[in-house]
Formats: sequence, C-alpha cells, structure tokens
Amino acid sequence: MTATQTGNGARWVDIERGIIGRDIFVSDEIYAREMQQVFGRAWLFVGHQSQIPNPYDFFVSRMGAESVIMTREKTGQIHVFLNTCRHRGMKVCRYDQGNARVFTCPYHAWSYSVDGNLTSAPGGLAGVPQYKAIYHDELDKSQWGLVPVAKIANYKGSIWASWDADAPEFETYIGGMKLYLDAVLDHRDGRPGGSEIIGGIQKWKVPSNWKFGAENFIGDLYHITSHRSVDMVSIGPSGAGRRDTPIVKHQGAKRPPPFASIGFPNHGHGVIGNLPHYEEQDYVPQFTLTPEVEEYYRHIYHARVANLGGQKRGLAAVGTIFPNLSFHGMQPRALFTWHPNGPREMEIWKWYLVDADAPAAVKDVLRRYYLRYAGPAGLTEQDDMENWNYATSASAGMEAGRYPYNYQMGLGYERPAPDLTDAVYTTAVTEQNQRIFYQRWAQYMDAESGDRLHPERNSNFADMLARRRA
Amino acid sequence: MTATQTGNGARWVDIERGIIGRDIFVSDEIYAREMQQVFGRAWLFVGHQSQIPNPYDFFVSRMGAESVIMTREKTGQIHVFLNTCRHRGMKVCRYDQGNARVFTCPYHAWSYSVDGNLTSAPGGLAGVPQYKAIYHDELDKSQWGLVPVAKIANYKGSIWASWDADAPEFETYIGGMKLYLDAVLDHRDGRPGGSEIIGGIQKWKVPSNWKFGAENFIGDLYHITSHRSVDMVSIGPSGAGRRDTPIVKHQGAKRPPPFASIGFPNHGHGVIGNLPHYEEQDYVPQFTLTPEVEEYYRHIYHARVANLGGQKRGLAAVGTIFPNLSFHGMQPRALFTWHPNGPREMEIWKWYLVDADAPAAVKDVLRRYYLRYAGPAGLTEQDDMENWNYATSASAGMEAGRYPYNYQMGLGYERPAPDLTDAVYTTAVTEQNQRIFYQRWAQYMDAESGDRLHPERNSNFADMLARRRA
Amino acid sequence: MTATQTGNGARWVDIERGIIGRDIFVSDEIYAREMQQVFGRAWLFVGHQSQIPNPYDFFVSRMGAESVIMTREKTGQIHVFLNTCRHRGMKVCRYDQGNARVFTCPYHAWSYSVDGNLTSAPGGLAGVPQYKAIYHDELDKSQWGLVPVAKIANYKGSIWASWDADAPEFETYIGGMKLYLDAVLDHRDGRPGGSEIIGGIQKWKVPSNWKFGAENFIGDLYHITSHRSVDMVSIGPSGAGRRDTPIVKHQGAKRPPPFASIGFPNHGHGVIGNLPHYEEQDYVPQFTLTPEVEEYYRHIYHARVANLGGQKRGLAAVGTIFPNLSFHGMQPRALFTWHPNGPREMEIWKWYLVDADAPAAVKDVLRRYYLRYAGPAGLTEQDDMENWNYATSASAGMEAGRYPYNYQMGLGYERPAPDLTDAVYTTAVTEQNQRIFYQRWAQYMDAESGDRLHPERNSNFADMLARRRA
Amino acid sequence: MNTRESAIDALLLQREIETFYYVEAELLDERRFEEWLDLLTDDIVYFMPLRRNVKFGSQDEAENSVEGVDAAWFDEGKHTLTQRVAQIKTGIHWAEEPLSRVRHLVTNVQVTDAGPGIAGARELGVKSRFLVYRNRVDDETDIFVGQRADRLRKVDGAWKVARRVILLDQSTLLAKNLTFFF
Amino acid sequence: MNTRESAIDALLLQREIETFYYVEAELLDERRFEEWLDLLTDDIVYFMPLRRNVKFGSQDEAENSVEGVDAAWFDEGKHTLTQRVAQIKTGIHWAEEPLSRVRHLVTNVQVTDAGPGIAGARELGVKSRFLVYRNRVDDETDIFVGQRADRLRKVDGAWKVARRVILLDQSTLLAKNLTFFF
Amino acid sequence: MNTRESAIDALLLQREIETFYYVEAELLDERRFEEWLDLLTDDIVYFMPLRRNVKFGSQDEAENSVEGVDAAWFDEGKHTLTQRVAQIKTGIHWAEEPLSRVRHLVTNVQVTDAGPGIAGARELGVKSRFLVYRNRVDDETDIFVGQRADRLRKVDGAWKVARRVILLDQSTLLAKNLTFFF
Ligand code: FES
Ligand code: FES
Ligand code: FES
Ligand SMILES: [Fe+3]
Ligand SMILES: [Fe+3]
Ligand SMILES: [Fe+3]
Repeated sequence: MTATQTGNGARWVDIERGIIGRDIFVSDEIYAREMQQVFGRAWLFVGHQSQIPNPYDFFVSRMGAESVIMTREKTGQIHVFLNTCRHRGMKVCRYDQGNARVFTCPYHAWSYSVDGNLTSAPGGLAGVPQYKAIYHDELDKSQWGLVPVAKIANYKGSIWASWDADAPEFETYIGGMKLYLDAVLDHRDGRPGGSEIIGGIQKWKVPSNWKFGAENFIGDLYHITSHRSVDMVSIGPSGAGRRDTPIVKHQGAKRPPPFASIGFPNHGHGVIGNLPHYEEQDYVPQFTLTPEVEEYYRHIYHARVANLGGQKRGLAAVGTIFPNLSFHGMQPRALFTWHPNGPREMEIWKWYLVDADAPAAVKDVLRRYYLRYAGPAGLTEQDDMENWNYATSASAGMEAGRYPYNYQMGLGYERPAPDLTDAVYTTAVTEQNQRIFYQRWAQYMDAESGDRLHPERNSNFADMLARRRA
Repeated sequence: MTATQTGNGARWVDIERGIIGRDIFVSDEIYAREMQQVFGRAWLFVGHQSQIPNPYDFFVSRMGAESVIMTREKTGQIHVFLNTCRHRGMKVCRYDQGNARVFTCPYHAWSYSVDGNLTSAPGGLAGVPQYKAIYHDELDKSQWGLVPVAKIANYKGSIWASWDADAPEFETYIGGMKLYLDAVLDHRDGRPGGSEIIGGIQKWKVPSNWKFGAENFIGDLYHITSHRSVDMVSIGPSGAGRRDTPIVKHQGAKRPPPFASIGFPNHGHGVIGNLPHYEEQDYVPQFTLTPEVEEYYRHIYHARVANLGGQKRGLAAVGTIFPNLSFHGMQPRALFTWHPNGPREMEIWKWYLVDADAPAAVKDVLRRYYLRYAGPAGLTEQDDMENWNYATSASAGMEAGRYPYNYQMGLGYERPAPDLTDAVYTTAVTEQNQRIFYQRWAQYMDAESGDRLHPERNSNFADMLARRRA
Repeated sequence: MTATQTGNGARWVDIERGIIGRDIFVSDEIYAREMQQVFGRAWLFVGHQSQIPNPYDFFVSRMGAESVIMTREKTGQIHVFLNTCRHRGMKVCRYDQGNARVFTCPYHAWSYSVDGNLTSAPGGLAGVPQYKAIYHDELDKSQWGLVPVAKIANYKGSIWASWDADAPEFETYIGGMKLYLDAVLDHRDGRPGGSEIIGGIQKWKVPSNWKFGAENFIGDLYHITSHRSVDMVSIGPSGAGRRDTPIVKHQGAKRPPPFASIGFPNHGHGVIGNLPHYEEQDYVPQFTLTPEVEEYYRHIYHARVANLGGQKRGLAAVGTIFPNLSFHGMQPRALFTWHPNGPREMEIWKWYLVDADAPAAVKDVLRRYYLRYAGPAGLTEQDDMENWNYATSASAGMEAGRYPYNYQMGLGYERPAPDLTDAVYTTAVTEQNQRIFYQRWAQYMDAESGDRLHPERNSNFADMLARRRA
Repeated sequence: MNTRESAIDALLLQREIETFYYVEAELLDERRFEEWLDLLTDDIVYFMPLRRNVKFGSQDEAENSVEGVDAAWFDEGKHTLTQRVAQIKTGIHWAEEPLSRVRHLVTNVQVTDAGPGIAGARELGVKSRFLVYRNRVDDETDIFVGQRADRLRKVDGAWKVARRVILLDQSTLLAKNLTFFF
Repeated sequence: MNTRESAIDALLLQREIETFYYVEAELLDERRFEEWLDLLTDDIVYFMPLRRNVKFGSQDEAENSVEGVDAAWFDEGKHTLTQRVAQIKTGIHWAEEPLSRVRHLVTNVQVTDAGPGIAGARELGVKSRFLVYRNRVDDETDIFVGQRADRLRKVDGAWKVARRVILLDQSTLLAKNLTFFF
Repeated sequence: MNTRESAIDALLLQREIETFYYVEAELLDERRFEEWLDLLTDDIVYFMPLRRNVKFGSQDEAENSVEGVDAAWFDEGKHTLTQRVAQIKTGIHWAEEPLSRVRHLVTNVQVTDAGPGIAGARELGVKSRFLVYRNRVDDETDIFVGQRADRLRKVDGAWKVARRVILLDQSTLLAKNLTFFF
C-alpha cells in the first residue's frame, strides 16, 4: 500500500511493514474523522427482522454513535431512520423496542409516520400541530421527515444500512464473505436463513477503542493463551475446554479443508474458519453433556448433508464484517456490534442466534452456554475486555506513542484462497486479517478514496498477492 | 441577514431561511467563542438588591461560566467583582452568601476591601501581609485589586453587569423590552420596583446547552403540548390547568390588546405577552382556590388602576433578555439565568419574586405554587429539561449534524408592534422571537460586529420588516 | 529573559515583569506540549532502591502521565521500562509491586525479561509463543523489547530516569542543588545515603494542575498564613506549632547561616533552607515530647559533628527539583512527585524517609508525625490541596484569563549565593524560586531550547544577576 | 413491666418501623405510587430545604432554607404529592417516560421519641438515612444521599408519615430534575 | 403461643436472616468464594435479567427479560458459579487479576413469607437491596445498586440460597464486565 | 438461661450496638465532633491502611500496609483525633471551610465476639460497612465505601470504640483529602 493509494490513511497505517500507530486508538481527531469517513459511508448492521415480527413493531438500534429506529410498516417493509426530530432534535423514541404507528416528538408533537398509508412517505412528517394556522401551509413537510438511511438491505433476516447513497450494493460490499455470513445466519440444517434472535440484547460500555474488538474477532487466534483460565475450568458443552472442537478423530474420515484465517483485502472483512468445501465432514458429536442437544445436532447433520448436497459451504468460527459487525459462528453463535462512544469507549451490543425451529430444550441449553461464555458475565470474554481496556489507555502515552504496534505476524505469507475469487488465506496463526482490516480502514479514512470504496475496483487483493514472498 | 452582516455568525445561523445548524449546541469551539464574544460583551443579570439589604452583605453569583461576588459597601453602593485572587487565582469567597468587610484569600491572605473607606477603591487590595518587608513597597496595589465589572446597573432592584466597557448603557441595551421587565419587577399594584426575592436560590445542573433554555422562554408557545400531563392533573392556583388564564369572559368587557410574541430584533430580546396598552382590562379573579390571595389580587387590581391611570403598560407571561436571563412574569413569577457549564451542560439559577409588602399568607400561597410549577421538582418544568437534555445530545451526531433545525414558523409574518418603536409582533404561535435571539447571537459571535452591538445602530429591525411577505 | 531566548515559553511566562498567564494551568494544548517538551526530556524521579531490595523485585511507578516498571535484575542492576506491551500495548504489569523474573503480557503472552541471563538484553523480548511457526523467525525480537528509559541514575539510592538521550548527566542536571538533596537522602548522622523508604506509598488524585504543587514547595514560604489552623492546634513533635524550629536560643551560640530561598536559575531547582556552611550549629532539642527520639537526635547530632567535620553542608526545609520532584527535608521527611493527569488533575505520590538504622521506636514516632502532618489526611497539607484545587479552576475563566498571576515578590533582590557557583538567594520571603522554576519551564517548552537544556550552557543565572536592582 | 420486657418492646417497635420503611421503599420502587400515598397522612408536611455554603458558626441560621418561608426543593402536602403521582400515571410525563429505575436504600433507622411511650406508641419521631439510586434510558445515573426526619402517626392501627423533612446532601442539585419521591 | 411471643419469633428469624446475609457478604468480599458456594443449594437458580426501557403500561410484560427463555446477564446454576470461582482461583483470570476490591452493602432485608411458619420455618422468601462497590487497579470504580429476591431453604439446619433473582437498576450495563457475585 | 432467652440477649445486644453506630453517625454528620470524641476510649487505635494491587496469592502479606510499621492513611490515637476536631473548629481550616456535607450510611453490623459473654458483655468485636458521602461547595462529591472492624469496650456503663481498623476499598485514593472521620 503506498501513500498515494491511501492518502491520509497512510499517516497511521503502514501495511507493507506491518506497523500501525497507537494514536488511531485514542486520538479525538481521528475519531471524529472515523465518524464521517467510516461510519458515514460503510454498511452497518442494524438488527434482525425477527426482532420486529409484526406490523408497526420497532427496535431502537445504533449506527456508529447515533441512535436509529428500525421500523416495520404495515406492508411488512422495514425502514431505518435517525432517531432525532427535525424541528429541534429531540430524540423522538426513547424506548428500546415496542409497537407504534406513529412517533410523536415529546417537545412540540411533530409526528412521524412509519406507514406509507398515513402519509406520503414512511418516516414522513405526518402531523404538525396547527400546521395551517401557524405554518401557513408553507412548511414543506416532504423535506422534514425523519432522516432515512440512504441504503438498506435485508440479508437472510439481518438488516443492514448505510448513510452513503454511493455505497456499493450490499452483496457487492460483502463479497465472498457472504459464504461465511451464511454459515452464521442459515439454519444448521443448511436451509437459508432460519435462525432467529434470542430475546434480549446485551448492551454494555467498555473503556476501549471500538477497533480492538473488531480486530480481535477478525482473526486473532493468537490470543487464546489469554483464555487459559477458562479452558482450565472447562465450560465447554461437552465438558472440556470452552467449546467443542469439531475435528474428526478416526482414520480415513471425511475432513473439512484446513482451518485458516481467510481475509478479503478489497472489502476489509475477515474470518477464521474452514476454506470452502463441497461436502460435509463426518459427523462429530457435540454438546455431549446434554444428549437431547447432541441428538439435535446429529439429526440436523444428516438434514444438512441432504439439503446442501454438493453445494459450496464454509465454516466460520469468528469473523468481522468491516467495520464493526463481528460474529461467533459456531460456539457460541452470535452477532455483535462495536459501537463507538468516543475514542476511548465502546458500547457492545450482542444478539444471540439459534435455529428458529429448534426444540425449546435445545434452545435452552444453547442459551445457557452462550451466556456463560460470552458477554460481560461470560467467563471467556471478560478477559478480552480487560485486555482491550488497558491496551486503549496505554495507546495514549506521550512516550508510548512513539512506538507503533506490531502487525507483522505472517506478513507476506498470504495465499489466494481456493474457491474464492477475492480472498487470501493463511493456515498458520497470522495477523493477515488484521492487516486487511486496517488497510481497508485507512482507505475509508482517506478523503479521496472514491473508487476504491467499491471492492470490485479496489486493488488491495492484487497488491497483497504481488507483495508475497517467493 | 447576509454573510457580510454577520460574518462568522452566518456560518451557523441563516435567519432568512429560518435554518440553524446543530453544532451551535454542542461544539467546543463555538462554546469557547461564546464565552468571549457573548458573555464577555453582553449585559448579564447578577442578582437582586434585596438579597444584600445590609452594608457588607454579599451574594456570590455567576457571569457566564465564572464566579462573581456581588457586594454592598457601607455607603450602600453595590459592586460586582470576579471571585478570584489576583495573586494565584484562589477563589477568595467560597460561601454562597454572607456579610464581610473584607475578603481574605485563604492561600496567602491578600485581602480585598468592599468598603471605600478601607482602601482607595472597593475591591482594592487592602492588605498584603509583610507588604513592606517582602514587596519593598514596589507592588502597585492599585493594579492588583479584585477585577471589577466594566459596567454595572441597578434597574428597579435587579443588578446587571457587563465585562465590556464599550457596551451600550443598560437602558439602551434593554430598549423597549423595559416595559415588560417592569411588568415583572414592579409591584402588582403598579408601583415601580416593589418586588423582592424569596429567600433561597434554586441552583441545578442540566445536561443541556444553555441556549435551549433561552430560546424556550423567549417565545416557544408551541411546546405547550409537551405539558399536557401537568395540565391533566391541574396544579393551577384556581384548580384548572397549570395557571390562571386572565381572559375576561363577559360581553363588552375591557380587554387587553391581543396576546402575542413581541420581539426586539436590534436587541435580541423577546417576550410572550400583551401589546402595550393604556388601560387595565376588567378584573379577572385569580387564585380562587385561596380566597385571601384572590382578595389580595382584587385589592391591588384597583390600586393598579389608580396608580397607573393612563400610563403605558405591558403584560408579560414569559420572556428572555439576551443572552441568558429569562423570566416568568405572571404565574409563576421568577427570574432565572442559564449559566453555561460547557456546551452540553448548563446550570440554572432561579430567583422567585413576590410583592415585597404582600401579606405573609399571600406570599406563602404564591411560594408553594411556584415550587410545584417550576424548578427541578416543578411538575411543569421537569418536562422542559427532559426535552432540552435529549435535544442537546442529538445535536452532536455526525449524520444528524447534516440536518439543521427548523425555525421557519411564522417566518415573514412579523409586524411592527404598535406603541413600540423597536419591536415586531405576531399574534399567532411563531418562532419569530427565536429567530431574533439567534440573529442577535450571531452578531455577537461575529468578531467585527462593532457598531451593531449598539441597538440604536443595528439594522435587524429594519431588515426584518423589509423581508416581510407582502 | 527575552522572547528570542525562550521562544514559545515567552508567550506564557514574562520573568522580567514577574507575570505568568493563567492558561499554563488549564490549557489542553499547553499540557500536551508539556508531556513532550518537559516530561519527555527532563530527569524524573522514579523511586528508591530500598523498595526493590532483592533480585527480580519490581516497583511500578510513573514518569509523567505514563506507567513504568522499575526492576532489579539478578546482578542487582536497576532498570526502568515503559509498562506497555510492544505488540498491542497491553499494560504488562498491573501490580503495584512484587517479584518476577519475567513480565508476561496477558493478551498474547509476549514475555519480557528483567534478567540479562534470560535473553540478550534486560527488558528484551524473551518469549514469543510459536515464534518459529508463525513469525517464521523473521520478527526481530531485539527491536521489540520493553521500551527502556534513555538514561537512568542511582543517586544515593534514589532512582532517576529520562526519556532523552541528549539529556545532561544527572549530576550536571542537579547541579549545586545536590547539597540539599544530600540533606534529604543522607543519614542524619551525616553518612551518605543511609535513609530508606517507609513501606507504603501514598497515592491520591487532586483536582489541580501539577505545577501548583511544584511551585509551592520550591519556595512558597509566604503561604504559611494558610496553615494557621494547624499551628493553632499544635501537631509539632515538641508540642508547639507544626514542627520544631531548630533555632538556637542562647547567647553566643553557634548558628547556621541565615534561612533563605536558594534557587538555581540555570537548572530550575530551588530550596528553602540554610546557605551552605562548614560547621554544625549548636544542638537544639527536637521531638521533646518523645524523649527516646530526642535522645536519638542528640546522639546523631554528635555523630554528625564527628562524621562531617569541616565538610560543606546545607539544611533543606522544602524544595523542588525541576520539574516535579519535591521534598520535605526536616520535619516531615519525604520525597513526592506531582504526576500530571491532564491539565486539571494531578496524582501525588509520597515516599516517606527515615534513617535506615534508626531504632524502631524512633521510626514509629517519626512515621506517626509524618502521617498527621502530610498527605491527604495530614492536618497541614489538606489546606494546600484545597488552595491548589480552586486556583486551578479559577485559572480557566474567560474573563479571569485576561489577568495573569503575580510573581513579583522580591523581584530583582536576588543575590549570588555564597559557596555555591550557580545559585542565587534571598533571605526575605520571596518568589525568586517560583520565577526560576517557570523560567526553566518556559525553556523546556521552547522547541528550539537546544543548548539551554544543558545547565552549564544556560544563561539564566547570569541574566538574573544582570537584572538585579542596584 | 421490667426493663428487659421494655427493652423487648423497643425491639419490637424498631422492627415494626424498619418494616414500615422497607415496605414504603418497595412501593416506591415498584411504582405502586397510590399505595405509597396511603402511607401518608392527609395533613402530611413534605419538606426538602435548599442547602447553602456558609461561614463557620452561621450554619444553624443560614445553612438550610426555612420551611414555610423560603424557597425549597419541596414544601408541600398530600394534594401536590397526589398530583405528582397522577402525572406519572398519565404516561406522557416525559421526564419519567420511560420510567426511571429507582431504588431506595434505607439505613440508620433511629426512633428518637415515642408518645405516649414505647409500648402503645401512637406518635413517633424517626430519623433514617437514604441512598436513592436513579438510572434511566441509556446511562442517566444519579445518586442522592441524605437524611429523612419523620413524624409517624398511628392512624386506624397503621403507621403513617405525618411529617417528613428531607436533608439532601447537595447545595447545587446535581441532577436535572426531581421526578421521584424521597 | 401469644402474639408477643410470635412477634419475638419473627424478630429472631429476622436477625438470623440478616446475619446470614452479612456473613455471605463477608465471605464474598474476603474472597472466601468456596465457603460462599456452600451457602448455595446444589439446585440454586441464579438469575439476573436484562432491563429494558418500554412504554408506560407495558413494563410488566416487557421491562425485564424472561427467565429460562431470553438472554440475561446471569441465568445459571451452581455448576457454573463453581466454575467462576475456580477461574478466579487460577490467578490468571486477567479480568480479576489483580483482584478487585469488592464490598457488598446489604439493606432493606424483608422476610416476605415463611413456610410452614415463622417458628420452625424451613423455607423463606426474602427480599433485600444491595449496593455493590467495585474498585480495582488504579481508579476503576463501579457502583451497582438493585434488589435481590431470594428463596432460602434450610438444609441440615443451615440456611442456604435456593433461588436468587437479581434486579440490577441499569438497562445498558455501565461496567465492562461482571466478574463478581451479587 | 435457655437458648431462647440467650437468643433474645443477642438481639438486645445487636440493637444496642446498632444504636451506638447510628448515634455515632449522627454526631459526626451534625458536626458534634466533641461529643463524638467522647465515644472513643482514651487509648483508641485508629488505623486505616493503604491498599495495594498484588499478585494472586500474596494478598495476605502484601495487600494492606502494616499497622505500626508502614505508611497508612491514618495510624493515630485520640490526641491526634482531638486535634483534627479542634482544627475544624478554628473556622479557618480551609479544606473544611465551608464545611462539607457528610453522611455516614452504616450497614452489615456484625457482632463477631463478646467477652465475657453476650449477657453482660464488657468488650465486643464488631464489623460494619460504611458508605460515606461527602459533598461540598458547588459540586465536589466523593463516595467512600469500605469496612470498619472495631473493638468496643464498656466504660462506665457506656460503649466506646477502643480500636477501629478502616478498610477503604481504594488503592489510589480517589479524593483530594480526608478531612472527615470514618
Ligand atoms: S423538537 Fe420535535 S417537535 Fe419540536
Ligand atoms: S492566591 Fe490569593 S493570596 Fe496568594
Ligand atoms: S498485546 Fe501483549 S502480547 Fe499482544
Ligand atoms: Fe477472546
Ligand atoms: Fe415549558
Ligand atoms: Fe503548605
């Protein structure tokens, strides 16, 4: 990556040398720029359609540092609006979720519709008290509705939005990573979608820059030593460790392709999982402590074999979709966002996933496992947040600021991923995906990034391969 | 208003289109500039003479973000000084009120006089321990007294001050708004002054920009819908609603001129009340739940008719004197300041007023009514602060920042106010006064505002009328 | 001092007129610059060797706003490292003190040695999990060890360090002030060193700029009036006042040279104490409330007479070594640092000192006296922090900011100190030392200070004498 | 009755009063406000003065604003308290919509006087201390600490609050509003 | 037994339960976690729901996440609690290394029901309120306030917690983690 | 005496001690400091150690500074405590002028031992927990939480504090000073 390619980005990120300055984690200026350049232009995860099943249901979410309302109108169509009144800015909805046909501002009662039938446009300004008498019919209501997102996408039930009308289409934005997002969202038996959100979103504030979360989940296999304490106490669903390791033991078994870090340089996404394959590996018992769940997994394994046949598939352990949506794909199974609350704090939101039609007993076991593993009370993730907290504060030091961080692991050892047109991979533990993430971040931070924000016209993938060691 | 007219101000405020940017409510830079340009040059309310009735009494108040001491010297003269030692800045007085002949700094005991007899000048450096021995008589004490305000005015007992020696005289600064300030400060029977402060100033911190308070009280009749909950429970002194509505019911009664928003474009002040008139309307019973108070109002009504005769008078419900003094003129009756504590917090100070010679029983009923209506525990004002709080936080959003606020209500419908030379008015609900406030604010924020800070040389009034619709 | 001499410094500090702007105590910009220019280049006190007596002992301290680890390797050599991992910045040691052969980062387990035998260099990167497999032996470990200080000095057991490789040697940096630092660190019987730290460092946060502490202890004799309340209750070790006053009463007694403010203009240090002398004054009883302690002091007095003979000596009451190490030299006896936590907060760390071989009973009496005098619960120092707190907040005012502080006391009355080559002194109460401190501060803040950071090439001493009044 | 028996009477009374306060706290925090109103006499005086910073020695006359004369945070009776409850119940009292999460921690319960006596007391003086925690919407959080000096009166066999003087340990109120009860 | 005697029984029980909670708090804050585990029945249900901001009138169904169905902060039994203790004891549970300084202040202890009766009770419903203060490393500080609704059961003559529902008065958790016990 | 009677003795003692602490808190917060001094024996030991962050397993020896040997926040007797009171009373002790608004919330009162026995005890070990709230001038606010481990001794028929060890749950003190009493 050269300076000309990334403009401002290069000031902080030197991908060729695997060096990144500490100030990107603490600088107020860089943070303000992130709001505009990254969160103002990228696709952001907003929520899941299963959270608003009925007409007029709404869920209040966030995009970057701002509050948004995800609504479902009578027709079933889903909308996302900025949660602020156009008159004086009052937050029009201060509930976490609910059902409402109209959002009436508490201050002067301007009322916004969520239903195309009530006014000309969803989110449009439906009611303005004394409109004729005091606005003399001159206020152009069509210009003063709730601010809608520029683009919205519903991908297998997951709702995404962007403030940038020039943003690439969602499927272009997600690129080959789609295969791994499917692995999270699809039913375990292979049916598209078919997962749902467990009621209740965990939300908590962590004194850490948001990127520490994103980079950790995009490919930080290296930090497992940090979790030794939880491995020692064995919270895994089959007893040992903290999760099942789906590795076939016996000879001549069908195995999936190697577990690897797979990154998408033109997109900024990355995942730790198995390379694409076309056949299921042999069944490996899971959740053996709870026979009914093990039975369920055995059952859907066979269903999956039947449903998918020779289709291409991937397996995802953890991953991040640029910029701030990460996921757990296997154990536990969740989507989470790293919302920026200033450079030194983030607010984590966690959505837990299960197969929508799984038996209650199975859902219960999974839920309990998820909760002991993840979130602020999760035996595993508590230690992650501790590391991010103190990494953030240490990034602010005057003297420390002279020593950039090291992202050199596996630098130059990336290979083109088979069966993927836009991905590289490394089987050994590597920081390949973190480099991909920050290179993409630098491009978004670059004022003149223009074309390169469109993955298909970006050259990171080609450049990275060109830089490979012989 | 053109850019040349307001210089920097125009960056944020577009009065001709009725559009104001959100960042004026959250930007640190704008806030710092406000301190210099607005609070460093405008007249600010400091307190009331009835708070320091005796020689050497003092009351610690604020001007903008800074602490000041209002003192009364033996001669009865009132002074206002910055509450900081000239030696190392220690706050010389950390009491809220009291009586002292000298303010001795806790740190090194420099002592400042409040009495012209003790040293050459009030606030002068009266005592410097070991002056001769260690300062060798060389320290020029006359240059190191407490910092006095550049200008001070006592208007009917209300004390005002400015840091700007070039500020217009107070009566010029207040302009035609004087009529409505009189309505607040004069005795209800029409005698000039004659009101006093109820002991105890309410002070509390609100996570809101200070301007949301000022703009609300200058003319926001529109937000009454926000108070529906209190109207429903009827805290008014005659039972219904939250206050008495002094409207004569019977046929052919003497009525005051219409209730209107009256604004002073060259000054930045505004009021909601009745246009000037020369005769009292017929008596309308008030406080009917408490006969002794109703009786008092009936009695002073007749006294007022006699005292005022054919004099011009006004009636004020609520108003704001630029920049941060607002008042309730009828029910309740109070003066309050919106002190800036950074862009996102203000500290509200509330002084409650009653006729000084009203019977104790009347004062008691009024006081109880004021307290249930106003302040942080007031059933009415609690909801105002909630709106300002969330309007402020929403003003900070990156995406939200792209959507300025709407101040178009009644734009172009202003008329010259009869019997006032420098005011416009609108009888319908309007944002006329808010526009006047922010246009004036923009002029103060403008570095080269110069002459325009003198109302008599300002053209806002003429410009606004020139912009009126046919 | 002219503008050319101090460059940026002159913007804030006018030593010739004895005027210093308030913003140096509150400005974020000035604070950020202090971190680089002052704390990034000066010698800073880190701790005392008696805190880490054994191999592998460590003590976590601070340099400016950053955490550092002071370690002792097996050879006994002491090192100081930045307490942040080179990989992602995690704070590698979160204990206050302890014993460890290696510091293993909690996040990814990079392990840093404190022992030259474990790896090539102390603080070097001893262990990198899976080094060969994932870093392909390509990571240059020698470049990624803990960040060591550029310079370190052990002066009579006190440990000092600097981030600046071009900093003068410590003894040059300390200059003639050495005589007074000796008075604090040496055994009371005159033996070099011989003092030790009482276990337990007091650490607390104070809402004050760090310089208010430094300037108070460098020479603020003037503020004793502030301590009148403690003098009235007599916490002194002999009953009266708050400390013993070692003044010989009887006729013809041997007295020390006058008590004076002694400052080092080329260095920025200063002390309140007695000018150098070559003979002990007559014994003056101390701690008369506790005979065993009085006896101890009498005993070591005679030992001191014998040990020192005709050597030069000084007596130090209080002093500051630029920038942020202050001390109490007599009663109590302590070293303390003013750590900056942003412009408006400091964290004070206090190390109490006693003769290492004093009897337990003596140590106990001293310790109890120190604790009732000093620290956040100390009857004396509580009032100091109160003053600094409110002096800091008052420094931030818009209007107040127009009124610089007064440092004119004794301006022009400095005399060359006898028996010292680089010091001036004033016997009367003066702000000489404060001026010296801020003049030095201004030089450090000056980007082009270059040579002047080397005391021997600095001209402040000569300039000050040249400016003296006839 | 011997001293041991009267000591036991005091114990029983203490427990009775602590229970009263715990039940009151529960009603408030579970937002059972009408039931809470039933714990107040119809002539209750509910007073919370302003606090001031004044010179040493003048605290007694100047530290607190004066009941019935000066401004205060609260100086009211049951009628207004009932209106406050009614306002919350409208569901459009925006300062409490959505409702705050409020928790009353009551400590240091001291029965200071009992009339006519411990046994068969019909009126009590009781001091207690509170920490009121209020959290709402996303992260709005306030902590209020102070003392309540109550007069309790027995009405139809049940204790009710006849007078409550609340001393909040703040001079400038460190909250945007007081939309809940102490 | 006359009413006075049964009133005294209630006093004794109240005291017994308060002591139980004070001892529990002591074990937790002195990090005697294994001893604390002994105060829990083997079948304990330890549940702490998420809290939500919802429209007036819908609190009952929507304010708290549902036990056994929804996500929560804690929804577990003794096995997991025991693992939490074991993890802290490894000495490498970084979120608790160095250990936090935790203090449990327990107030408003209310015995809401006793079975079969006050005298000789074998199972109790008890509500109490807590302020949990957590401070660690340099200046990390969290204050948690809320209510515990417990079922206590007498096992081998000693009270044990059979069920604990913790209501934390926060919607968005204002802490980076929950590495301690309520 | 049967067990019920001795249980009642324990109740009476507990109440007596809780009252003692509530009265003490009242004297402190009403700034009746001389009266508070009367609640301390002349030989009282008043100790508040420093707290440290140390490696798991070394807490017992290293977490708290050692009484009589190390530095501490307080390690003194009645004479110094009396001087502290006298200093405040000068009216020119700037760190307490104007006076702070201080409130002591006392909880978890546990009598840990009584000598020679519950009935007729003359010396007691008592643990309690505190939340001390301090607010002053405009918006200075500090919250201190921790434990007091006291020895109470009966002198002339009245309980007095003979020894108080205060554990503040902070390592770096998060306040500018300690100008009040725990
Ligand atoms: S702010 Fe929403 S209607 Fe006025
Ligand atoms: S600061 Fe006021 S006398 Fe020094
Ligand atoms: S941050 Fe220290 S090893 Fe990664
Ligand atoms: Fe992890
Ligand atoms: Fe209003
Ligand atoms: Fe001092």
